[in-house]
Amino acid sequence: MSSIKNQNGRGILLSMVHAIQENKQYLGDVDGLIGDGDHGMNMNKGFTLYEQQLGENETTLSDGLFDLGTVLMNKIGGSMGPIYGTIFMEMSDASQDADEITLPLFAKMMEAALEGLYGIIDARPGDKTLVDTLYPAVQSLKASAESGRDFVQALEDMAAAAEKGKDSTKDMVAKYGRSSRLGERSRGVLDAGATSCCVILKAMADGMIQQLKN
Amino acid sequence: MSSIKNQNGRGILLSMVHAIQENKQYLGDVDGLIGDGDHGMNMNKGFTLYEQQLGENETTLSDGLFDLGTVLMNKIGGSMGPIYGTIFMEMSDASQDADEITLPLFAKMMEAALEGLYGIIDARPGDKTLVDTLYPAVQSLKASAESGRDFVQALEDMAAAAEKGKDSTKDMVAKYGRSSRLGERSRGVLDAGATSCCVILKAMADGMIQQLKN
Amino acid sequence: MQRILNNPDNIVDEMLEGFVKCHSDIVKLVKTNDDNPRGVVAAKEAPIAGKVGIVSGGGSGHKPAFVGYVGRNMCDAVAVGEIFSSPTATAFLDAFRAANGGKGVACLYGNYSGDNMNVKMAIKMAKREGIEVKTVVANDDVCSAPKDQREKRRGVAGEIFMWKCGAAKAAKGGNLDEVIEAAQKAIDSTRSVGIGLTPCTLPAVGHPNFEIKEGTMEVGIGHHGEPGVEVCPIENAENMAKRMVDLVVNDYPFTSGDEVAVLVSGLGATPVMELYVLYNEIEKLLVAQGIKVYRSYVGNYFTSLEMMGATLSVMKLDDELKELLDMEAYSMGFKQQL
Amino acid sequence: MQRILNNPDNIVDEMLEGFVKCHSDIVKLVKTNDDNPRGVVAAKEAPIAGKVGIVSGGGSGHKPAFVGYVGRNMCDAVAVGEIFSSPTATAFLDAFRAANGGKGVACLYGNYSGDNMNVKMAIKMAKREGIEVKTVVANDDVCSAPKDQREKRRGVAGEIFMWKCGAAKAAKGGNLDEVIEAAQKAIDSTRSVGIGLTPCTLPAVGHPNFEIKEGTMEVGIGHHGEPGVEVCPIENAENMAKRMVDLVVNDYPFTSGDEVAVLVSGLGATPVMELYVLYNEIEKLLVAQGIKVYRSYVGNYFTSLEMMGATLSVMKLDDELKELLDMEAYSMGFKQQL
Ligand SMILES: Nc1ncnc2c1ncn2[C@@H]1O[C@H](COP(=O)(O)OP(=O)(O)O)[C@@H](O)[C@H]1O
Ligand SMILES: Nc1ncnc2c1ncn2[C@@H]1O[C@H](COP(=O)(O)OP(=O)(O)O)[C@@H](O)[C@H]1O
Ligand SMILES: [Mg+2]
Ligand SMILES: [Mg+2]
Ligand SMILES: [Mg+2]
Ligand SMILES: [Mg+2]
Repeated sequence: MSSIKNQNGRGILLSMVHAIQENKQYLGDVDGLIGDGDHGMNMNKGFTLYEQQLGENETTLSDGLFDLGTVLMNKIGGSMGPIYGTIFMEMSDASQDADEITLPLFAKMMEAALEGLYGIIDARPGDKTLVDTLYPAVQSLKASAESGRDFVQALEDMAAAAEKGKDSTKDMVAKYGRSSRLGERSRGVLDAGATSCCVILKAMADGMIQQLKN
Repeated sequence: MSSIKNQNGRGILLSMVHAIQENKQYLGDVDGLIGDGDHGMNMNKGFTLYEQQLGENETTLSDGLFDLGTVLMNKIGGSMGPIYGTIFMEMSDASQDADEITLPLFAKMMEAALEGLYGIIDARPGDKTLVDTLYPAVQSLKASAESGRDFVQALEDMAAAAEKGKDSTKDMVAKYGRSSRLGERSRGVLDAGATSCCVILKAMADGMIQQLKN
Repeated sequence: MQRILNNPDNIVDEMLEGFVKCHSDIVKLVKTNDDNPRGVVAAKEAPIAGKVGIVSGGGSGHKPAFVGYVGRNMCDAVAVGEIFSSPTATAFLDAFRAANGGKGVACLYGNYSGDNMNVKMAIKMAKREGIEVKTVVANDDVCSAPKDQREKRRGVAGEIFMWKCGAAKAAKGGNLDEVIEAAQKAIDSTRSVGIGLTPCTLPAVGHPNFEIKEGTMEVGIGHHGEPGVEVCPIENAENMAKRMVDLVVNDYPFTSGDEVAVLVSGLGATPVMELYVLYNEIEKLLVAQGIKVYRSYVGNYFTSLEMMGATLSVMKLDDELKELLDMEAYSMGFKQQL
Repeated sequence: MQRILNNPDNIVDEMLEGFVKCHSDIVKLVKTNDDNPRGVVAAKEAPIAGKVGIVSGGGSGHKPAFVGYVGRNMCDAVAVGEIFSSPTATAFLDAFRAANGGKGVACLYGNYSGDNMNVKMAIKMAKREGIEVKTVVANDDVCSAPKDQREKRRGVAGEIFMWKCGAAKAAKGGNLDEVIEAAQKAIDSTRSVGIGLTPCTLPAVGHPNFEIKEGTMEVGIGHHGEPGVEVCPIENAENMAKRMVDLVVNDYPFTSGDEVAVLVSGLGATPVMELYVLYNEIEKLLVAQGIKVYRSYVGNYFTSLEMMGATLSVMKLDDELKELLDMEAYSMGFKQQL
């Protein structure tokens, strides 16, 4: 198949939820090295609250992203609430009226997420934040959409780009957030937000690929 | 000679002042082991203030003890101000009208000091305080006076009794003052107040013996 | 960790429960919806019809900030975040609702990315409900960005002057624009600097958040341990005061003949007697430059858990700011009578 | 030592200089003679003719105690000692003079041997000058001696209730005996207990005064680190509260139907948010026993330099104590409006 039914959102969203839950400890450890160690806890709290709210219900991908974004925004505060809240709500907005999620539409959703994010934070690629994961993932998707690539392949490429982007934060010096305190000493360690963003994008891609292969 | 002229107080008082000044560090170290280490500083401050006040003036022993007691009482506060203040002021009171300090009078002065002290503190022999120095010194003097002993010998005996009393605090457990916090752990170390009291009594005896041998 | 805690995840809610019980003569906890189960802390009389509402909010761990500045002639409502973490947008929205007396709301808060994002979103939501909100963003911390990038600077203890003056203006009947103008003037006239002596430990984390080596001090430290401009050997109070006064006075035209308000706040664990020793030196330095201290405040006004160290905030006064500062106020953290 | 200091020997005088400059609307430094060059801190309006004077005093390092409780309807004058060391007899005498409005002086202080001695001597001197002084000696600390030796117990944070009620009685026109009676009733109705979590360091000494091992807490600790009744593994706030409430309630007939005032004070370095967590638990336990909290106070009211930990003081109220407690007061450490 070359598109996903918007109405089949539940599986994709649960894939994301479970990935965060499974990586709670890991994300905490990464944040502990140069941050305050609470990133896994913060993210897990938000995603698990969404899981509880969803319960046994079905959801469209658009509505699910909106609800997840709202929970993050309403319940975890700090910077991560609005950051991930914005990302998911922008993706929801961009897909709200669609029955089918095609590759071009998904690329637009992700672009909207990045632009929405840029509207609320100052960090850009190279600043050792989740932007370093999100930006290359968006670029990869856009290129795939423009060249009319297969959706599954495009998602796999996006996941690879996200992974590479996340890994690139290891050599960077943090300029925003708590780890920026360490300056040069923040080099040599992954960024926590970049890591969680990679976990989320890969889980989203996995969930979508499962739908596409059905 | 068998008595000291009250008017020759200066030498005796300066002997006490210098002994405290010379032992400032030592008293601090003793207090540091189970107290807060400020005993040398506190005592030195008071005695040196008296030395400055005395300047080049002569003084009777009675007036000098009164002035020293007043300075301690007015300037060092805490417990040591009133404790040593009381000791010296009581000695002064008991000798005020005398031209000559005889052994029986000196024994009375010291008895008055101990009684005055008992009026303001609860510690008694065995509680690891300066009482353990003062009490045997007074007992020794009283016995010497009763048996009509030589004044110089009586002073030497008093100094020895003070020394022995001071040393006895080593095996005691503190019940009053800061070191009482340590309970059993206060055993094995001298008491700071007992040590300073011994320094003072020995210096007083030295100063008096010098007068008696003149 | 030698701390007084139950489950560290619940510390903020438990603190709030205790706070509201203890200060029920001044504040109340307002819970309006399930999206913000924590509720917000509002003044007992809030909202006051016909008065501009004063709102603030921020992460916890800065006691008395922020809840301690809710009260008569002070803030009408504040949003409460987790420790060192911005409150949610919904929490800010709830604070707007609790403070709104029909004349609009002045949201006076500090320049942190989380707070900026959440306030911005809350304002959008408030607009839909017909609540007009305008903001002043405190940026008094001179060491957090160069002078030509003041918009990047963080807000620290100088926020207290912003709240005090903005709230007094509202209490005197000022409209929203006048309140915003007064609060903006207060913070624009204020410069702050902090010196950190020890780090602090978040209860849920269990170990110090960063390091300050024994024998050193961090000049320009932020309220969450954000790095300063210099780490140097610890100095005596006189020299610390000199550094602080220099950084503050040189950043803004404080000059001979000026009258100022001075706030020396401890960061949490420094004994208050030492804050007075520091203030004594600061006052002497200001007076030596011909600057007159019109009012001064010394104490733990804006803390960072159990960090040691202190901040200095100096506000240049004119007749309006003097009148606003002089007004009576009654909150847990700031009580002033005539 | 990560502290804000010049020469540690001068810390008390420098603190006083800063304190008096900062709070010149409330207090003044009175220097009457060379025997007490430090002077004493007196209320701005003191002595008030025709009013019984309220005096206290004690060692420094307990901010806001003692100087922070000088003010309107609080103490008229206090004597200031070195850190953790009683003021001199002359200092107490000077405080009597500064507070004496011709109706006698109530000296309300804590039961420490140095203070006892110095106050006793000061009273003798005051008598010669025709100043009548009567005393109340606070002994609210339940862990400092067994119940049948109450006269040996130390005074701790409960002293604040003694000052508040005694001072209110004087402000309402009570004569010396009535003031003494009210203050005595206040302290007799009060029981306190402290839990220590970390030791403290005297600036002139430079290392901790005693030890509390990480992971343990000292139940019943005194305000200078005096030993408690038990050292045990550190507990959560709920269990700490249970211990404290049990020790306090069982020492005195606090029973169902009683109304009480509660004071939870930090020892210096414990974050104030944790004091509210502790208060929250304490309040629940009292309410569960049918005891109603009429007024409560939470904060750093009586500290021990930078010790961590907290004290609980509970005062059983009757109509008279309620009326005295309710009265307005305005001092640096205790400000209360109607
Ligand atoms: N101002 C910011 N701009 C962009 N990303 C940020 C910013 N602040 C934090 N982050 C991201 O958030 C991550 C940390 O998140 P988290 O640990 O949940 O919050 P906190 O830092 O408050 O403990 C960082 O690794 C970084 O990717
Ligand atoms: N209550 C007391 N009764 C008798 N002696 C005391 C008492 N308190 C302290 N002392 C004596 O004082 C000595 C300590 O004096 P010092 O170090 O000057 O005072 P502080 O203990 O306040 O630091 C002790 O060694 C003890 O001999
Ligand atoms: Mg965090
Ligand atoms: Mg973190
Ligand atoms: Mg001492
Ligand atoms: Mg000592």
